Amino acid sequence: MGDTIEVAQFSDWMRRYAGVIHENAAMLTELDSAIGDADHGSNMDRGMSAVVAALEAGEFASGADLFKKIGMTLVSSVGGASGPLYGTFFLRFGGKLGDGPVDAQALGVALRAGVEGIVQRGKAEVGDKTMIDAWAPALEAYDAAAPDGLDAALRAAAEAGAGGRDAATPLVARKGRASYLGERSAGHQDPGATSSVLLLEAAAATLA
Amino acid sequence: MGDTIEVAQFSDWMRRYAGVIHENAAMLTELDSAIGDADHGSNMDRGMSAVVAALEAGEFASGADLFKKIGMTLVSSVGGASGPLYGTFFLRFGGKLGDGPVDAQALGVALRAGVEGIVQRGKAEVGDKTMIDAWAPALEAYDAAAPDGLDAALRAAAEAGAGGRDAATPLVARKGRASYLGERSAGHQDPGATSSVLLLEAAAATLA
Amino acid sequence: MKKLINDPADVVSQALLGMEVAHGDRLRVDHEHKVVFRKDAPRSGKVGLVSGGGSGHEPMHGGYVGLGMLDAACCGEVFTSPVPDQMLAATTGVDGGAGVLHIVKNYTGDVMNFEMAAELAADGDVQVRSVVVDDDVAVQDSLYTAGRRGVGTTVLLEKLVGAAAESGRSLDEVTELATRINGVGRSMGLALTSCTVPAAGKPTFELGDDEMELGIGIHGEPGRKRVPMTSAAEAAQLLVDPILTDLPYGTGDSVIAMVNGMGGTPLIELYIMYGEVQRLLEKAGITVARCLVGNYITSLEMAGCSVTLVKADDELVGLWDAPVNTPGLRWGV
Amino acid sequence: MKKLINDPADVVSQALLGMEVAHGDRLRVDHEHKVVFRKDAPRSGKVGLVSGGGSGHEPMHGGYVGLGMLDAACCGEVFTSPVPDQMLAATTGVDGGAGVLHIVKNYTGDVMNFEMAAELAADGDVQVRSVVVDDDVAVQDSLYTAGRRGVGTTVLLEKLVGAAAESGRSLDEVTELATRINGVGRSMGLALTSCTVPAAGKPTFELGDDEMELGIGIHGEPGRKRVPMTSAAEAAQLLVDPILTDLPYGTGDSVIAMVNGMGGTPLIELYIMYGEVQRLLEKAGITVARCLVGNYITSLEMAGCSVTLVKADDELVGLWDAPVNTPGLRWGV
Ligand SMILES: Nc1ncnc2c1ncn2[C@@H]1O[C@H](COP(=O)(O)OP(=O)(O)O)[C@@H](O)[C@H]1O
Ligand SMILES: Nc1ncnc2c1ncn2[C@@H]1O[C@H](COP(=O)(O)OP(=O)(O)O)[C@@H](O)[C@H]1O
Ligand SMILES: [Mg+2]
Ligand SMILES: [Mg+2]
Ligand SMILES: [Mg+2]
Ligand SMILES: [Mg+2]
Repeated sequence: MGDTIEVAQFSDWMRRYAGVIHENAAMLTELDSAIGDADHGSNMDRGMSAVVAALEAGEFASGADLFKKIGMTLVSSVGGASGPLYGTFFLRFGGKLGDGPVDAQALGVALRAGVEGIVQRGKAEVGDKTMIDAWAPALEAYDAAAPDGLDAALRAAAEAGAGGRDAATPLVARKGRASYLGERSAGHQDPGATSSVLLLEAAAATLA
Repeated sequence: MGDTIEVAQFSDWMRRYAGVIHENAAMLTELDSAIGDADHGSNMDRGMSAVVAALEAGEFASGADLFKKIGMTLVSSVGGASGPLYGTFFLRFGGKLGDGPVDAQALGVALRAGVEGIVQRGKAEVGDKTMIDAWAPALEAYDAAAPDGLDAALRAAAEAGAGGRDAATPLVARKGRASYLGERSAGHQDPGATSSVLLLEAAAATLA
Repeated sequence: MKKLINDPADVVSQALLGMEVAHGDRLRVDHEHKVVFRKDAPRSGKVGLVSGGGSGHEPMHGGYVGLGMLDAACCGEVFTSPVPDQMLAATTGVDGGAGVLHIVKNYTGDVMNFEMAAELAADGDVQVRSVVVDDDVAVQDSLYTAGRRGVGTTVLLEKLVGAAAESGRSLDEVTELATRINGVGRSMGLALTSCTVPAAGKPTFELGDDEMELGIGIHGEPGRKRVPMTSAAEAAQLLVDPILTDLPYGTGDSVIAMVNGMGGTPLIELYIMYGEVQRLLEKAGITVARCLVGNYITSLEMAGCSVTLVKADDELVGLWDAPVNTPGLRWGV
Repeated sequence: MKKLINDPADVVSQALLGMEVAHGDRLRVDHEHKVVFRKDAPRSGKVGLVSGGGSGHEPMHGGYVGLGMLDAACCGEVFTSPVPDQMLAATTGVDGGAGVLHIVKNYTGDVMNFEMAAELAADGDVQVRSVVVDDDVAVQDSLYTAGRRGVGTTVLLEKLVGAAAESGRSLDEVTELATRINGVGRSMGLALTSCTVPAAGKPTFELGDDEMELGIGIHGEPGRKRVPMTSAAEAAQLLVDPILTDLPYGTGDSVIAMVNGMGGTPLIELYIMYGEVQRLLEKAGITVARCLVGNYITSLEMAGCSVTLVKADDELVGLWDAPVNTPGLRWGV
């Protein structure tokens, strides 16, 4: 592992995430049963299988190319709230990667652009009990640890994301389907924050 | 209790039967759940409540009058298979009673006419697993014991009816709703035979 | 038991109150007799069509009253045949001088109660005929038994014969037509769950998560046999095969087909079933001229479905396409 | 889980195969995009109406495609919004030069996916407008939340706006009408049971025999709160009261009313509920001009029901009575 990321590692990240999603699909759907409509696991699983198929089918010269394809694939195959949100994330993320190797700082810029895409689409703020509750602290932790290198930054991001996910659990949802439950949404872990943390953990395991 | 039956005793019979049906409605419906459509108890209960209401409302000079009313009431309030069958039974039964007091032999003639009415309507034979399986042996036992008086005859009839009811339990139904079950009807007690035995038992308790 | 009712003993009369306000433009309800009348009944010179049976099969029969279908429907208690008084009120209420046809499903109770009503009506000199529908191939037909049940064909027959009566055919003609349709109608059904009769308060039968009941009727009774739960494709085969075996027609013929839900099966599954059924018919060389997919003859909230085929010729397709305006079936008007 | 399906992952595409053969006379199915088209789409000069959403609400939306209603419906996975590609295919497929209106139910996923599709369609220069239906009074509306869900009003709106589009109104007029109808539409629902999403394989929530969920949407989600099981009369009150409180109109007005089943509640109960609802409206001085009672916007096999009121004026009643010919709603033709 060097201090820059190759395209092949981005592919590994996505393959690993697809596997993790597949293993955790039932758990994610279970979380979505409590405060949603029992489909987050199957949505993400459908999307990431399509991503893996796209990886098999194509050659990607750059991270930018790769994530454009991935973003479009997710937008076109997931549906629901998570489709446009994850889709937009990867489209914006890829758009910032450029052509060359990606170092810790560049990855941080791309991640931030991705998350800004999610916010633009979904208009959620921290505390609304959505995936943003995982992403916002993750970005901060990433930036703080980026000087220590990719590995440290990604690990810090995953850990802070998990903390944000857990901090949102007692909250009452204000965005997404869980918001319809009102007070009853409190005490349940958010499915999208959960799948976001899985994505960060997969990044830590593959990109550094 | 003498050896002839007064109109008031006939009323008692019907009131007692109404009570017994009400107490056993759930059991009869349970039996009908296994091989029918889960309504025999509520059908009979609805009918016998209507009969009790008719008894409250009217004065009846003779058994003939009384049972004409009862038969019509059952036909008009029960529906299903049991409505026309019990209705016809009481219409034919009442039609044979005449005006005077009823002795054991006359009651036997009336019962036989009633059962012939059931057979005419329903075209069932012994062994088809219907109420006829209770009534046929009951009539025979009644006639055999009639020389010993009403009490003996009715007790014998109720006992033989119960025997017939139980003998039909292992059979495969050929008439009524239970016939649709084919082989699966075997091993279940027939609801109509069960309510018929209750009628005979109520007779033994009130008419002798 | 969880049901949106007020009193298990009062389900039918309260539903009729709702029907009356919902469909008062087309229907009239005789609450004493629990009879749903076409608003403009009796229609002078038109043969009156009366059907009825236990409630719990909605939209059948009350939902099939209206132009081009029934003139009156008698509503019994849930799964219990109505009583002769009801049929008599319906019969005299719809007779426009051309006589009345009783459309009776072959159940002991229904047959006997309609028989008694016909006897009473004949005394009052309304001309009454009757057709007994017995289309359920799950049941062996025999002289020594109660015979086959009347199920899905009833719906198609009421539509077809309704159109014929509307067009002015005589009582003899309408009766002949009804008998002919019954002769070419076959059905078979299955259940994934039991239903709960309100007055009984609990499910009529228990069924494991890996089982279904094959060869059911429409009264929530257990079926002919219990078989392992299976896929839509195999379930379709289990329903279509015995029908094809029994059909008095076959390759080269065309049919009106119905895939009917028992009340608790979502439409999305019924469409999957219809796709499977259609494929099997195609393989057997049978063309579907017209079809219905939906909940047309139900057993309360039971999950399951049934398949009905009625042989279609040009005359029947013409009658099928004729206008009908009822709460349960409507087109052309 | 007991369902008449072949593969939990393939429910939607297989149901579309069935729909296509059942309704091939009126509908065309784009299987690649899972879009149900009106057979004669695009109609030149007519504003195209496109709706869509997760599947599992049948007959909505695919069953509302046809003359006088939708031009196309996009079918997502069960309870999952369709993807922009689907909406784009539908939009370009129905545009007859007069532009296209997207009828969107207010769920984050639906709104975002339709938004992305509209952006893409605008690139290809189809004029696209959209109306977002948000009629569910169970949800507090607020700037800081996702807002109210779109539920029953969607059905009535698709019918009414469909008639307007059919009559040749412009995209502006049709959009204005849709917005106006949404403004006077209110709904509230309850559930007696959960449903089971095929891919999840087990009920979304568990509910005791003496409980119900009040304030549900249409995706099998738990409701706003869990309350004790009650009678039809009280259940009607629980649904109608919050609607009346929220209505931007009242005594003296008239409405189009719908008592809708969630898929697993028998029609006989829905009629009882309709009777109760009608009585409450009468007490509030509200007249029912037109009504629907049945399963029109469902949550698979969930037991329960919802009430929807849309304020009716002469114009809307005229649009309501205009001919419609879809698998799910048909009259006048
Ligand atoms: N407005 C939003 N902004 C950010 N994330 C959101 C928003 N709405 C929903 N989400 C996320 O999406 C997740 C649900 O995704 P999913 O179940 O796939 O979609 P749907 O809610 O359409 O069924 C939620 O757990 C939440 O984290
Ligand atoms: N043809 C027949 N002859 C005599 N008794 C019959 C016949 N058919 C049915 N029965 C009796 O009727 C009983 C069922 O009555 P009930 O449940 O009230 O009517 P239904 O079958 O219409 O629901 C059966 O248990 C049987 O004893
Ligand atoms: Mg979800
Ligand atoms: Mg019975
Ligand atoms: Mg019965
Ligand atoms: Mg969803």
